[in-house]
Amino acid sequence: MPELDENLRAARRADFRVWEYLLLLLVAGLVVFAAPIPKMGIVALIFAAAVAKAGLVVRNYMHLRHEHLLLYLIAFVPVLLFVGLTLTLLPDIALRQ
Amino acid sequence: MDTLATSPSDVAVEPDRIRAIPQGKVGVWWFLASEIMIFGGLIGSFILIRLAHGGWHAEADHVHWRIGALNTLVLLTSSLTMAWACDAVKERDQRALKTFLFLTMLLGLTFLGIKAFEYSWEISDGFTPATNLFFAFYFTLTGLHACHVLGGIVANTLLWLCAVRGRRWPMIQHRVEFAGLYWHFVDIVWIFLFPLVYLS
Amino acid sequence: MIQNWLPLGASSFSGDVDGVFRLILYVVGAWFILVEALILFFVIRYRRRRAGQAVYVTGETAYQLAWILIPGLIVLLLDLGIDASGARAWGKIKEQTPAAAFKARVTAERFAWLFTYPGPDRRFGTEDDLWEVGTLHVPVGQPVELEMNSMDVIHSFAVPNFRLRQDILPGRTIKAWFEATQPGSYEIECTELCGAEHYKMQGKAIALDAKEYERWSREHWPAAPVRPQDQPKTASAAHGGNE
Amino acid sequence: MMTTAGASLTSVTEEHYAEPSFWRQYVFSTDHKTIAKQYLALALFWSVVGGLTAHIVRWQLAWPAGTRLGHRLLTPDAYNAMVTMHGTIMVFFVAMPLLLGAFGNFCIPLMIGARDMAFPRLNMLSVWTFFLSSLVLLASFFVPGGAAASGWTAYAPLSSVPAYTAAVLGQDLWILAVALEFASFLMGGINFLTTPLTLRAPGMSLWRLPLLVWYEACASLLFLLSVGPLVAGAVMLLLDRLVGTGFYLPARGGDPLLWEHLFWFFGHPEVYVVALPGFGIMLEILPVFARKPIFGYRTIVISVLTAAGLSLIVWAHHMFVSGMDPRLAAPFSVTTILISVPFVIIVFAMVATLWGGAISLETPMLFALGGLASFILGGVTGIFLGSETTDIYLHATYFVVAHFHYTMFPVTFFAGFAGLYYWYPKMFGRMMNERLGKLHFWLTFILFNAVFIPLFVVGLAGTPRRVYAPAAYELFKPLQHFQVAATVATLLLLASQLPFVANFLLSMVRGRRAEKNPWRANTLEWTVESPPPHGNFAAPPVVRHGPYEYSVPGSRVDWMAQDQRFEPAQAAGGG
Repeated sequence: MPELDENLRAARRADFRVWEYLLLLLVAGLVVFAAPIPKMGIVALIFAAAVAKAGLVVRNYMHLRHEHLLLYLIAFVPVLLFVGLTLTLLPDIALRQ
Repeated sequence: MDTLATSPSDVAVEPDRIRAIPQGKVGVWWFLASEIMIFGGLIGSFILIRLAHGGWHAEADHVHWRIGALNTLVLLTSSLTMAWACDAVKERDQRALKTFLFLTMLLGLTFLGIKAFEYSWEISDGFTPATNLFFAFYFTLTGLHACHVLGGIVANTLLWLCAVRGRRWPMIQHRVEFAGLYWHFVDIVWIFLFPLVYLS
Repeated sequence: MIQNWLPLGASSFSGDVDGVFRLILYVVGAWFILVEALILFFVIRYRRRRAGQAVYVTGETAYQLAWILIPGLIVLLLDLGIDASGARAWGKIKEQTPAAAFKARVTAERFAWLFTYPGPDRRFGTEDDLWEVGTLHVPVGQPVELEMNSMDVIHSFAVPNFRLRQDILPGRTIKAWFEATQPGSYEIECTELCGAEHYKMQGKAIALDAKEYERWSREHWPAAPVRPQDQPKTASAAHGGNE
Repeated sequence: MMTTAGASLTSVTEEHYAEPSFWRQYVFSTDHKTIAKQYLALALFWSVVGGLTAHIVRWQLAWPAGTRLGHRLLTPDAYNAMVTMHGTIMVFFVAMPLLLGAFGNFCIPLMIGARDMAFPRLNMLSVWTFFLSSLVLLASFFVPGGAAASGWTAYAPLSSVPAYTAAVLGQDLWILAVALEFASFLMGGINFLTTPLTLRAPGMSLWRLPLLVWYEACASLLFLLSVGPLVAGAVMLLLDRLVGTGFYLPARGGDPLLWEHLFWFFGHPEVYVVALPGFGIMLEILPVFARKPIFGYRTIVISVLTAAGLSLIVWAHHMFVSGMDPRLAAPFSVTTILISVPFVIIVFAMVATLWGGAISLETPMLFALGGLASFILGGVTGIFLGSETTDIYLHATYFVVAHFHYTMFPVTFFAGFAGLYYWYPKMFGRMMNERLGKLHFWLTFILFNAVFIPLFVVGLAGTPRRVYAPAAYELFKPLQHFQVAATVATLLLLASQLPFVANFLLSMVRGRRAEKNPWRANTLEWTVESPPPHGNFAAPPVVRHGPYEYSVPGSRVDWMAQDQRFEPAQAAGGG
């Protein structure tokens, strides 16, 4: 079944491409980490990189790209929720006197 | 609610796309949702307390970011092999499936090995969970994550054994995908732990 | 009627708290009676008597829904009213503290209250600090500012008559204030479970009118400063929780 | 955790329905009906223990140790342990296994026309994890130092520093037991959420789901979304105790307020995790015994989704005076009080369902109505505590105790009993005794109010809760006779459960055999034998309309099962 093989090879190539991007972002993060810029800037950039990495994995490796909206909701409502929780606690726990 | 007024009392089944999703997949995603909340709560607490203490930059200098980076590389690569295993399953390519599941297990074990070495190094340097709050969080976060990696390795091993025996193929087919979802989730958790713990 | 179950209010803001209480009481009281009466009436009025007595109403049409949505809307408006009045009183009690002439430190330690007064020089940690265990003497008609610390677990400083309650978290200095309006002796309770003897952790807030307070303070701060051996304990106890 | 993923990969296969061996049938069963009964048994056992703890606590409050009638051995620590365990047991080991474990497991697959849950083996794992957790909690009573004594809220540092309470091992076991309970209900929740999404019978569109299914799923969703941070918090708490990390210890840079937030972020939704299934049961029973469609089905569903969403952003109303930033109070007070709107709509929908009905007061209906009537008082008193200002005065008083018992008792016990009397025929194939049931209801209803009305009075006077000897305060000495009244009522309330116990046990052997549909109800569980066979439905039913089509004009009978076609009346008259 040659065309089956063909699909397989195509899929593998796609996954490998994603992995290359992940690697690129990892290196970028480390470069930023070493770069002589203010700490807050470093943290912001590194987190941008992490979010990008996570996005790549979720969309491609976890195929959320092809899934029903329901699965998006199941995945992202909790994320919003704990981010919201953390933000709400800022005045109480992070910025306490 | 359909009443007799609004619709004839008969099967009025609009195409139900939600019911069409494989139940196993929905279940795994719900499970991942609960895991997101657990790690989210822990990471949130870490960020909040860390901010309250002005960033803990001095304490954070005692973790070895090079090892962390290496482990990130290992885990990212294991995600690739896991993804390849899923591709293999889709194309019913048993040989590839065996290879890539095995590679994923191997990389997972490598990750744990490096982590164990790192722990022993830090502890011998006198940094334990009781040393200070940064290391308390460090060991809790990475330790909880390591347990999840271990769980993933166990799942992959079981599937690998099934693949080697070549039994129950239709059942494995789905399970490899679900194990993959879990494995990638564990990878994502690390993607965030790495900058949080090592680089900030 | 019911609000008479509350003990006598003896602080400048006990009126505000009781006011909000009364507002809520009337609002929810009315709803409570209405709904319970409806249920009782319907159950009696629509008991099954003959076959086919029930009417077929699905409550899906706008007209029918109005019967449950309009009450919901009314409740929404009443809620906002309650919120507004509550927020106003809260702001007065918890958010802005009036400039207080009279300051005292409250140190909670399982299972006792320690009260420290700055003395005539109005500064803590000095020679003339005075401390007493379990009793807090305050003048009537003056805002009293409390700086509260806990030495161990979470405690809660509560004086029912003052409508005052504030948890004390270890590791933080928590501020609270009140202004006694009537002389008298009022009970202080710990209302956060703090261990076996939690129930014994009580005290008295004694509000003295101007003349009485004058006499009391002259008793305690004659020209001579308080006995020195009290000093270190006072200072450390009062400061301990601040870090 | 991993076990969850591992087991959640199982799926319903055909051989799963072969008649199983004794062990697989009654002990390690994957049948949702057996699992429901196992949860039911555990819940009933724990309700006895919970009742006894209540008895000890109330006795101490009326006749303190040292007085003539007082308990001989009840030390302050033991009293705190009783209070702690009463709360823990009633919320986590009675309400949840009864309302979710028993009724959820039994009803969801039957009501949606499925042969079993989506992940039967995960379901079995869930009940056995709960069993394990029960053993751990039970053991904690008997370890040196006794059971946990830091309150069911386990506020740190009281709970995180072993030296602060007599219970050292007891507190550790408490944390372990609660963590296992969470794991168990997370597994259950994954089933409760996946099954109604993926295993609905043909024609069972989401808008045709019985309300109980909606409410059980909503409850599981809330639990799944809110419990995670507390699991993390519990891990930190355990490490504080065992390793000395100091996450909650200011001296080590930790923060006690963090625990309070993590706890209540879960603790408030948890109230709805318990309340929603209770409401779901009442919503199922009202239309059946009023012979009338539920009023505003879609509105009720939308309201509960709204309430669930809101319940995730109200938690800090438990912390108005906790020392948190006072600027947080107003917004949380607003969300808290706003949550009354969807509930008012749901309650009014229930009342409107009664209007124009043909109400017959069999025992299930009595309990449903009693639960509704009682819950309303719990709801309205919640406004006093939801308003940040009145909460300053009422927080941590007996007013709070009375309030949440008026919410939790109706949804747990009134709704729970309603559900038991209603589904007993389906569960055990026999009818319960009506006369005993009615007796049980009236005793329970009257005595329940007799217990907690006095506590409202005591609370309004400012009496703090969790106090070993309230009479130790001068201010509250005059109220002692209210405490005594509440205690006497409690003892009678406990005694008045005996008719139920007798009824429940005797009916299994003596009860009249139940036909398929003794209540002439519409939902699918009534279209199969009582009790339903393994695998429930011979062939998947085809659903033709919504679940509450009662007294349809021109119909031959006044009910119409969801898989039935409309049968016009031959001659005049009807069911």
